[in-house]
Amino acid sequence: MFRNQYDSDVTVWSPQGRLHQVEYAMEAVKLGSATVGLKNKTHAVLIALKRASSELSAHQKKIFPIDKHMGISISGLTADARMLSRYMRTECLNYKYSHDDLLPVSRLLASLGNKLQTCTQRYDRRPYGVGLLIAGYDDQGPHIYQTCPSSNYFDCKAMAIGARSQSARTYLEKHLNDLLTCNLDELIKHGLRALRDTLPNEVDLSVKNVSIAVVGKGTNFKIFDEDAISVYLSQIEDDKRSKLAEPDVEQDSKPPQPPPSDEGPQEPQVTVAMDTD
Amino acid sequence: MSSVLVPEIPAPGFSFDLCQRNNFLVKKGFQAPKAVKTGTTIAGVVYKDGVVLGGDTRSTENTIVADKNCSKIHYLTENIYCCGAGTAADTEMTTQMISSQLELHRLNTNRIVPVCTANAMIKQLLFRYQGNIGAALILGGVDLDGPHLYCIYPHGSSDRHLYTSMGTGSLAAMAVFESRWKPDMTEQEAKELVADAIRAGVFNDLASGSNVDLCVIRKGSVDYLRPYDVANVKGQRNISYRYKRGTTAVLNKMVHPIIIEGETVRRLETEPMDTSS
Amino acid sequence: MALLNKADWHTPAPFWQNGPAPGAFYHFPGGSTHVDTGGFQRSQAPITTGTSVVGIQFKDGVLIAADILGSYGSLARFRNLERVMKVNDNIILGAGGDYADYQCLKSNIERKILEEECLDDGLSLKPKALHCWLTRVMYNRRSHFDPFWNNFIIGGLEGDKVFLGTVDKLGTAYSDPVIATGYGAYMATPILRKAYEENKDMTKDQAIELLYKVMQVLFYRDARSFPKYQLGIITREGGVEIQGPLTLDSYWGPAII
Amino acid sequence: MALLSENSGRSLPDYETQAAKMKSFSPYADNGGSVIALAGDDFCVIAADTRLSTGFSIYTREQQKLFPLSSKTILGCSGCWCDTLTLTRLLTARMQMYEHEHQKEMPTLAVAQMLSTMLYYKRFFPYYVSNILGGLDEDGKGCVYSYDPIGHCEVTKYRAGGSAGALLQPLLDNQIGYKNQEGVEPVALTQEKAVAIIKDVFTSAAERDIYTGDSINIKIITKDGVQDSTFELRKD
Repeated sequence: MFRNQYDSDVTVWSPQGRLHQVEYAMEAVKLGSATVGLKNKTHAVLIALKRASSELSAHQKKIFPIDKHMGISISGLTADARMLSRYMRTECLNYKYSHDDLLPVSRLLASLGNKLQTCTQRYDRRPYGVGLLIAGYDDQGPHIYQTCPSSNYFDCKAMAIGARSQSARTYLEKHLNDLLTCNLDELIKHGLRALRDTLPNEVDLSVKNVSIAVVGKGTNFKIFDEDAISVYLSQIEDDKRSKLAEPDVEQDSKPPQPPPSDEGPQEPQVTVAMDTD
Repeated sequence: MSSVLVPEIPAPGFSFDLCQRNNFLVKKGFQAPKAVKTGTTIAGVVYKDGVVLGGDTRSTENTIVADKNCSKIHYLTENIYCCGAGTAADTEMTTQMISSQLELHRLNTNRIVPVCTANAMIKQLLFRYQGNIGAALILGGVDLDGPHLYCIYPHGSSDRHLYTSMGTGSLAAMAVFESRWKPDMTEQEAKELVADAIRAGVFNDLASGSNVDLCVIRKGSVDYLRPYDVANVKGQRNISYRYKRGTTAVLNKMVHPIIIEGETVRRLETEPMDTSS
Repeated sequence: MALLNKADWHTPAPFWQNGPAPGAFYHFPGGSTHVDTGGFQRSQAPITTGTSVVGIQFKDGVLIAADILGSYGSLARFRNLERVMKVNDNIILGAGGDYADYQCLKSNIERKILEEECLDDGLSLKPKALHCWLTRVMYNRRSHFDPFWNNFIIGGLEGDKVFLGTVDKLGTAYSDPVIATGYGAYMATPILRKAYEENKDMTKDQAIELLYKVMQVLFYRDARSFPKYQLGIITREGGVEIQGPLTLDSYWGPAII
Repeated sequence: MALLSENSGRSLPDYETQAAKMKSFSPYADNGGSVIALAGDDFCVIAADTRLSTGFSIYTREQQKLFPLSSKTILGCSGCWCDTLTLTRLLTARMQMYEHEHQKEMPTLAVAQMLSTMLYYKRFFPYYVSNILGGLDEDGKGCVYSYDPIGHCEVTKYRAGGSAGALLQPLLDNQIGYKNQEGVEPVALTQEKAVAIIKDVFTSAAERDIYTGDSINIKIITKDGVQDSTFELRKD
């Protein structure tokens, strides 16, 4: 089943100058639950919405530590993200082994970008179906980076990716001026509010489905436990949601759904965390 | 009382009786016992009207300190002293032997022994033994011609100097001399310079250590300063290590009663000395 | 343990990254580049050598000095060999031991710095990072019984902190406010340590004067030394400066009695 | 190159002169240093001197030889310093890998076992390092692991190693292990006594071992963290 005749391979161009396979891979990011990254002058924060693929399973981990000064939050194919996180960890370890120092975030991103790019130019590869938000702290201060399956990566002030993340980006854009000047607690609360905006009305943030990680000046990358999360959640409980679930924007259009399951044993599926609604 | 097997007065000179056997044993893989080396810093300078000799007080057996306060400045005559580095026994015996010969020489000639005489005697002795007597010496003294300073190597060569150093710490001591020596120093300046040279050895050469000894030789008088400076103080113990009575295990016990059978008292007569043999 | 095999010195380096090595087929990224050529001659001894290097920290910077003689055994063969180099704006490096090995590493370091400058990301190599990297390189070589026969002293500024460290041919590395290699370890350190203990906040001029004295002592007693030397200076305000060749005065009066 | 090696010994190639001499190369150096670790019921004290030396000269007087590997484990190393640097560098990398894979800090027992295998991996080109690992086990009890250079591992309650190890160990046997003492009730080791004994034995070792001196660094590991202190020794 093709969408058009130019998407048979990553290496095939469409007459419009597009690489359809790469664009499809970009869609995989939007299948994952939303995650938000933002920073102030001293700290970078990652906040992610975790989902359980079924009632029986635990919530899928979304934030991975890379090194003492860096961590990632993912959206898309978890398995692909694990490969990437392993690569990033190894790069950090190698640099630490040979230079006794933490790998600068921008350097890692450059090599990660190169690694991602090879997959978009080779017929025997497929692009990584995952988007990453990278939070890191180095000599140049805190960083939030975003990477895409298309192997683009962006240095961001704040960013949100994943399902319905447009609402979060809207929130972040609106508060962009506050973000840089506010303190860490405020920053985390902004992040939580932004994440909450991606949720449908009937769902709310809870200690189970949120994970928060912080890195910054004098703080190693740290994923908060449930107690710490609940403190922040209780602080934003009373704030109003900025706007009730915006209508889906074009970018967030529903991705192709898997075929409805018929009777009989099912094929094991790729662990793309499903949309909550 | 002497017999043929154990003569009371051995033949003069070294005994080489067991050399052949020892060489054979070493060839077979026997580990020959090691001699104590002084691993030393010794130094001397000529100043305006005399000589200052100095030495540290550590002697070592490989990496273990054998003596923490040994004396390395040896007496030769009233007006000549000699610092020794190298094998401890060799320096000690050589200086003792030369000292007695110099005394005989003084009695024979009825003059103050010139320093060059001592130098000649020592180097002739050392040359005879082709370096097998491991004594590296600094000879200093004052005679009718004024102050003199020689340094004598184990193989029997010697040099005249205005300042010199020997032993494992000789480079450290020489560095001090080369940077601070000047002609016609006062006694106080010379003493401080030599002490600093020795200290440089004490603190920077591991085979030298403990205190600084000095010997100032002027025309007609000698100051033998031991110690001139306690460069290192032993640390204080924090707790007591006294054992309770009975801590040592008693493996077995035997009691032999002394039975007094009778008592006699006898007066001792003074006997004439036995001169028969 | 892929990180251990990274620096495989036996294999010729590829022409470009992940490209073919000389005499090898093109291979795709991720493939192994390992081509073992069998036995070869290990460097057994230093040939053209430089003698001591000395370095000292002062209040707001580091000094490294080394004379400019290249000895060929006991022959004073090259009389203008520069052994102190500027690595980047916050590192200087002095080298003793085999000069060919130093040149090899020098070009490696320069390439490393050039690659970094090409990234143009505002980051520059720190002295500690270079120190660690050199330690790894030296240790790798010694583990292949093919050592770089050198002693390095690395000085630099890392933020506000002053750094002075050294690496030898085995990969023995440490940092200390006072470092001297070769003959300097025996003759320079006693003087430098004493001066540093007496005055830990030396000014630049005091430190320069001290090193002059030390180089003079080394010239007096080290038979492989030379009365001309280079002085690498790195300070917070002034950045890096390599002075020289500077000339040493000497007085041989006491040698003639 | 083959030409060169064939020629060596008999006649020199035309560009080589007698001037350049063959030097032997040994990949090892003895850089001295001593380490002590004592374990108590709920703590572990580990100490090392700070002198780094070679032959008869001192490289530096302030070399830290204790490597905190985790919040509960500290490694003390002495011997060949270049091997120590490499070994600890690899160890920390391996521990970070463990932490990423298992999402928890590596427990002391696991570190001890890993160190043993890492040492034995180099069985025929060993790390010339005498290691002593001190830490708290998973019950919070103090434990000490000591190693030979090729990976033999032994669990004890007290151990001294390094250049003055032979001088220090008998004293520990007697004072901590109550060896060769009759009629003495062993008392559980307290932190104060452990630190006092460590200071005393190092003071004594500095008197007689030329590679031990300058100062010592003492680290006390408890469940609340690591306490750090230093103590001066003689400098000659």
